[in-house]
Amino acid sequence: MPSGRFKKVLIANRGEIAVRVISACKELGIQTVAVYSEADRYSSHVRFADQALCIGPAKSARSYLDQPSIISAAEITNVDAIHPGYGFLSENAGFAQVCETSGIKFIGPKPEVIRLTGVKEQARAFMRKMGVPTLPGSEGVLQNPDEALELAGQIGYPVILKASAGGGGRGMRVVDGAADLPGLFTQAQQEAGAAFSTPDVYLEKYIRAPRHIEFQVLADEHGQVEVLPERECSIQRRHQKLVEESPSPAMNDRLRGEMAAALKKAMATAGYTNAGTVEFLMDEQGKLYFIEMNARVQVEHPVTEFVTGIDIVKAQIRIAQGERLGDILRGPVEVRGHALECRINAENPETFAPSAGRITGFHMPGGMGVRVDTWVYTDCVIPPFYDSLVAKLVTHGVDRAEAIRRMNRALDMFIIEGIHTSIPLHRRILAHPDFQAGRLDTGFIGRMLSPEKAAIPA
Amino acid sequence: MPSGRFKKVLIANRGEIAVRVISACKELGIQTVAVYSEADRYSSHVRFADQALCIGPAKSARSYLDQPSIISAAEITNVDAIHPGYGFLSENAGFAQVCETSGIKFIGPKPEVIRLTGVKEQARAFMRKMGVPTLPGSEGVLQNPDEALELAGQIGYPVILKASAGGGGRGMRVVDGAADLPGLFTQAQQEAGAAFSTPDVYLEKYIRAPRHIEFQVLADEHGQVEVLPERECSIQRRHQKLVEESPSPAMNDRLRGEMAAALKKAMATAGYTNAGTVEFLMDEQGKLYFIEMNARVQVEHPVTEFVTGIDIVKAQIRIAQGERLGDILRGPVEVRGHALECRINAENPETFAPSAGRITGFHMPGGMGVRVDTWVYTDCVIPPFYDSLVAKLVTHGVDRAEAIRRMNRALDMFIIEGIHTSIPLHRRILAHPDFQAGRLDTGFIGRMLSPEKAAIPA
Amino acid sequence: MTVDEIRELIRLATETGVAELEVQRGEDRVRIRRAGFTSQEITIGAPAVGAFSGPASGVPFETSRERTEPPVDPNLILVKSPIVGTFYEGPSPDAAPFVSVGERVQPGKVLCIIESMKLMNEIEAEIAGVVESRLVMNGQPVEYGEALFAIRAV
Amino acid sequence: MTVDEIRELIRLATETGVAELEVQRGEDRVRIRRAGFTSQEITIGAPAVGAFSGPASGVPFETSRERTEPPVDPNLILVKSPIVGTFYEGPSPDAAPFVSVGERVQPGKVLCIIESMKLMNEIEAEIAGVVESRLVMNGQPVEYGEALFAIRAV
Repeated sequence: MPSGRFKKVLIANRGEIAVRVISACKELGIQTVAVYSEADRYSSHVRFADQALCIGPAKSARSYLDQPSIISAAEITNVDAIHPGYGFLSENAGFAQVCETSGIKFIGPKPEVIRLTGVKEQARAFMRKMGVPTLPGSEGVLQNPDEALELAGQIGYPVILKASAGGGGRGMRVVDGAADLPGLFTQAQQEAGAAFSTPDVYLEKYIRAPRHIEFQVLADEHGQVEVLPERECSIQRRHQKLVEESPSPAMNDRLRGEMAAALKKAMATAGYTNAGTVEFLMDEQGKLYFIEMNARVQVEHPVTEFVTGIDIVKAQIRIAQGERLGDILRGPVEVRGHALECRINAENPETFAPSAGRITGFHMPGGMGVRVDTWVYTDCVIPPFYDSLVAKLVTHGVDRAEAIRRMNRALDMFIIEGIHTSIPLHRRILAHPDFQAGRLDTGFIGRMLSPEKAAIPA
Repeated sequence: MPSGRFKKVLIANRGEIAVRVISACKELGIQTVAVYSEADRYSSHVRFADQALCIGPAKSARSYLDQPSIISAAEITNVDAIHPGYGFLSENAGFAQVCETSGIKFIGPKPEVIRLTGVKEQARAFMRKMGVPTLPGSEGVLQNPDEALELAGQIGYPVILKASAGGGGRGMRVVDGAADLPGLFTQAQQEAGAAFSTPDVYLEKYIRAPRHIEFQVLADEHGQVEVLPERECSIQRRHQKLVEESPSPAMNDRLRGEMAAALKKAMATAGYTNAGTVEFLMDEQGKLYFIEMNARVQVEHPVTEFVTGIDIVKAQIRIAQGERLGDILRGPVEVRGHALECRINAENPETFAPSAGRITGFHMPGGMGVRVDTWVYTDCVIPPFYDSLVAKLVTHGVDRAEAIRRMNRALDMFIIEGIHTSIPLHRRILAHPDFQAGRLDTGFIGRMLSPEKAAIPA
Repeated sequence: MTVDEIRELIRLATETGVAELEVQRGEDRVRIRRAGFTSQEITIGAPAVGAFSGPASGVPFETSRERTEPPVDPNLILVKSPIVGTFYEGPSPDAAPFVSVGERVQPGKVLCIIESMKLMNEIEAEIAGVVESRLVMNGQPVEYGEALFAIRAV
Repeated sequence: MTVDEIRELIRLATETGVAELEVQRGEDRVRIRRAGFTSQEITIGAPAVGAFSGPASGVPFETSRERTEPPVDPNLILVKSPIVGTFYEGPSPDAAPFVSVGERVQPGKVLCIIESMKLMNEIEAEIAGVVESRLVMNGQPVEYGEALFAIRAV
């Protein structure tokens, strides 16, 4: 394993995050190697890296997910480390392991820690043990309605019954009070039995309109952990985040301090290193419940960078070089203002159908408090093989209101012609009175798109 | 004169500053009117404004400098105010006066204050009276060498003898010590007499390698003045700034505090309102001497915006609406990190010949800590009629070193094809050991370009 | 072509991710268009007319571009406003217009007034001809170079 | 035309980045339209020769684009690397190369080894022909799809 400063890093990713990592490396004086599929031959990360290698055909399984190709590319270019970006191999413990055995530093947590965070039940059990709040519920299968009634009484209503084997809403019942429980319990069991051949159900606290709140953590390889201010990512459609911000309009300093303390302890105990994000649901009373941990850099990391001034990707690389967090952060973390991010996707803003194709006209907004992370340019082609993220538009303001107004004007000045984008959808979100007031939850998009349905938040 | 919030503002300018002002108006919810010459029909400010009017042919004298056309445009679009940007009519006291008599608010200082700042000798005399240091020198023409010797003895060597009627270096002599003075005095008189038909010379303290340091001031219409942290703009070629930064590597908190106090008093006494910049030379001992005042927004204002988080153009508009500085700034001014600006000009980086024409390929850098202010886009045409500024590339970092490294990578990622730009020149400047070490003075570019000449700084 | 061969081609199209595949063998012909690649999406390249060309929509002066295009007919001369201001058809609100459509004019004939900064600027005909159309409404603001009248030279 | 030939054509279309490819051989005809390309754009040859097209200069692999261009001569077949790795001309440093230029090869003949992750992958000829040129130096790193040999079909 090379120690000390990296001379050369391979970026095992594509799109805006590959460009983001290349930028960080350039600023650290590190040479970069881009890898690309045949479909990405003309992508920006190929252009801006010091070296670029084609590693396979368009299909991810044979290029960006193909471990032997990537390790081979790393070996023939003689890199010290691999940055996996997000998605693809970023949370693949096996890949991290292969890097390690190949003598290449994987810029991320250790394989065993990635493995822990990947198994949700284990991660939750660990967090619970560490005193981080998780969603209360039954430890295993409920035998009968009485057992359910007793547990629900302890947890408090509403609760949700879920099929143990299930998914997709089958065998699920939201229970508002004790009177309804026995009947719904039987229904859930019957539906679960019919759908999954086992009638086993379990019970969990139900949050009707949760906010999605997450904490960015940075941990060095010497045991120091720092918890950065939270992001709120409640504006989602089918679990795809559309708008993120920091700080959350729903947080306060007391809760922030409590969470930071609990997470610092948990991360240190887990031996967590590098960057990661701990995701929570927040209920209507402002209480947080751990849901999962992402052991990689997050798409929405720029909002945290904008308010703290900390370069998270450079921090990742420097941590992997063995540097100490104290030298990287140089002083206490301070928040200035408010930041918003809109994920500009290549998709029809009404039908959400992906919209691949050639960008015939492209104009990026600039000016004060505006940041754009993208890989596209005039005349480039958005291939249909990968995710639809075209650009991240991030704004910063002295407060949330200014960040929103700035985002509005930046959206006005963002011109992408030739394909459909989600820009009109983002305009609608920003104009919504609930958004303006900071009344956010994961059901927001569903209500905005189908106001007639009093939809249960997804 | 309309009072209270503006509904509509006309921007009497073009290029990046017009787009900058439109952005500020959009964020304040103010409608915008762009005016343009026939050469700028397809310029971004025309596209992004709510209304756009052609006011004349390409030649500035008949368009952007044509006061009747602009006032007429303001009247028929029924705007409340005019923002003049920089250059063109921005420091034209007569135009500010015409706006006032036409019932249109001029977003800038009052005509009489613009007039004062426009006459350099008056401005210097005023500053001297206010206790702001100016370059010491003779009050008027020197009668004989003895008078010069006595004064030079008081001021301290080196001093410079200048022709009263002169310019362009004729009749100028730098005097290093008393022994040389009589001879050089005679030479200067003779040269002045030959060149300007009058032998009158005067004497001033000479700064061999001055830094250019300037202070951004904001003053509301209720007497409150705020002095923002300084910018350093020593990287100049023929008085054209090429790289600016904030804060200056040569300043310290004590001097900063002293200057702020002196300038606050001076600005308040002068009845200065809106934004302005007070320019100084700094000698080798770190002493500052007032040279002139610019009664408008400065090209390089973004570096101050980046380190303070204060939107200077929005502040200008809000001040003109009669708002109080306390409400605009909301708390003490705090500096975070370091910011650099490179002025990317359409010119040959070696010969400095202007390079108008069509931009055939354009890619703007993005990502953390990068701001671009521009009006260009792929396939636009840079007209040959106006200044050569294509874009302002601004970077921010936790310290000067990071801002420089970030600028380097942003320059690497800034692609402008079809015309020559100053990007290669900026790379050279940034790579220079003196620049890296913060050893800056106005002779830097001359020495870098012609190292053989021990050139006297311009 | 057998069903199996067609099935093979469909598999090929899906695997390779192409949008459309058309194969002809002798008189046999197969055309495969994959789901998600509707014909509407095929044509979405349309909105771009160069990078971006026009001012934002809703601009009151948006038609000025067309107005200043030279007319196809070389004998039809456009009288353009030399200044920014407000167009008036006559010397005062109650007076008759300086000219009417169909009227014959000589060089020097006053056609209208453009008011700019309280000054009334008379705009005169520069050629002899017949006023074929008036392109601006009374009291309407006009920008520099905006066409006011079309005059057919005679 | 066989499915394998069509697959080859699709690969060609993808590699070269054309939007649409139509091939007629006698009575057989194939038309491929790639995903993400509108029908107006059929005539655009290479992708993005506008804004910026190549990787940064000084890239060691910068010539790969030319190498993957289809050869003008239809009988000259390029053998391309199916994986990323290091090219070796022979089974060991001291051994003779598997093939030499001018040699006649049959399908299945080992041409070279690509080492990838300590594994030696033998690359075999797929057609019968004469080795016209070797395009890679011994010990040189190769990327996916990089041309290794040109073989003239006989």
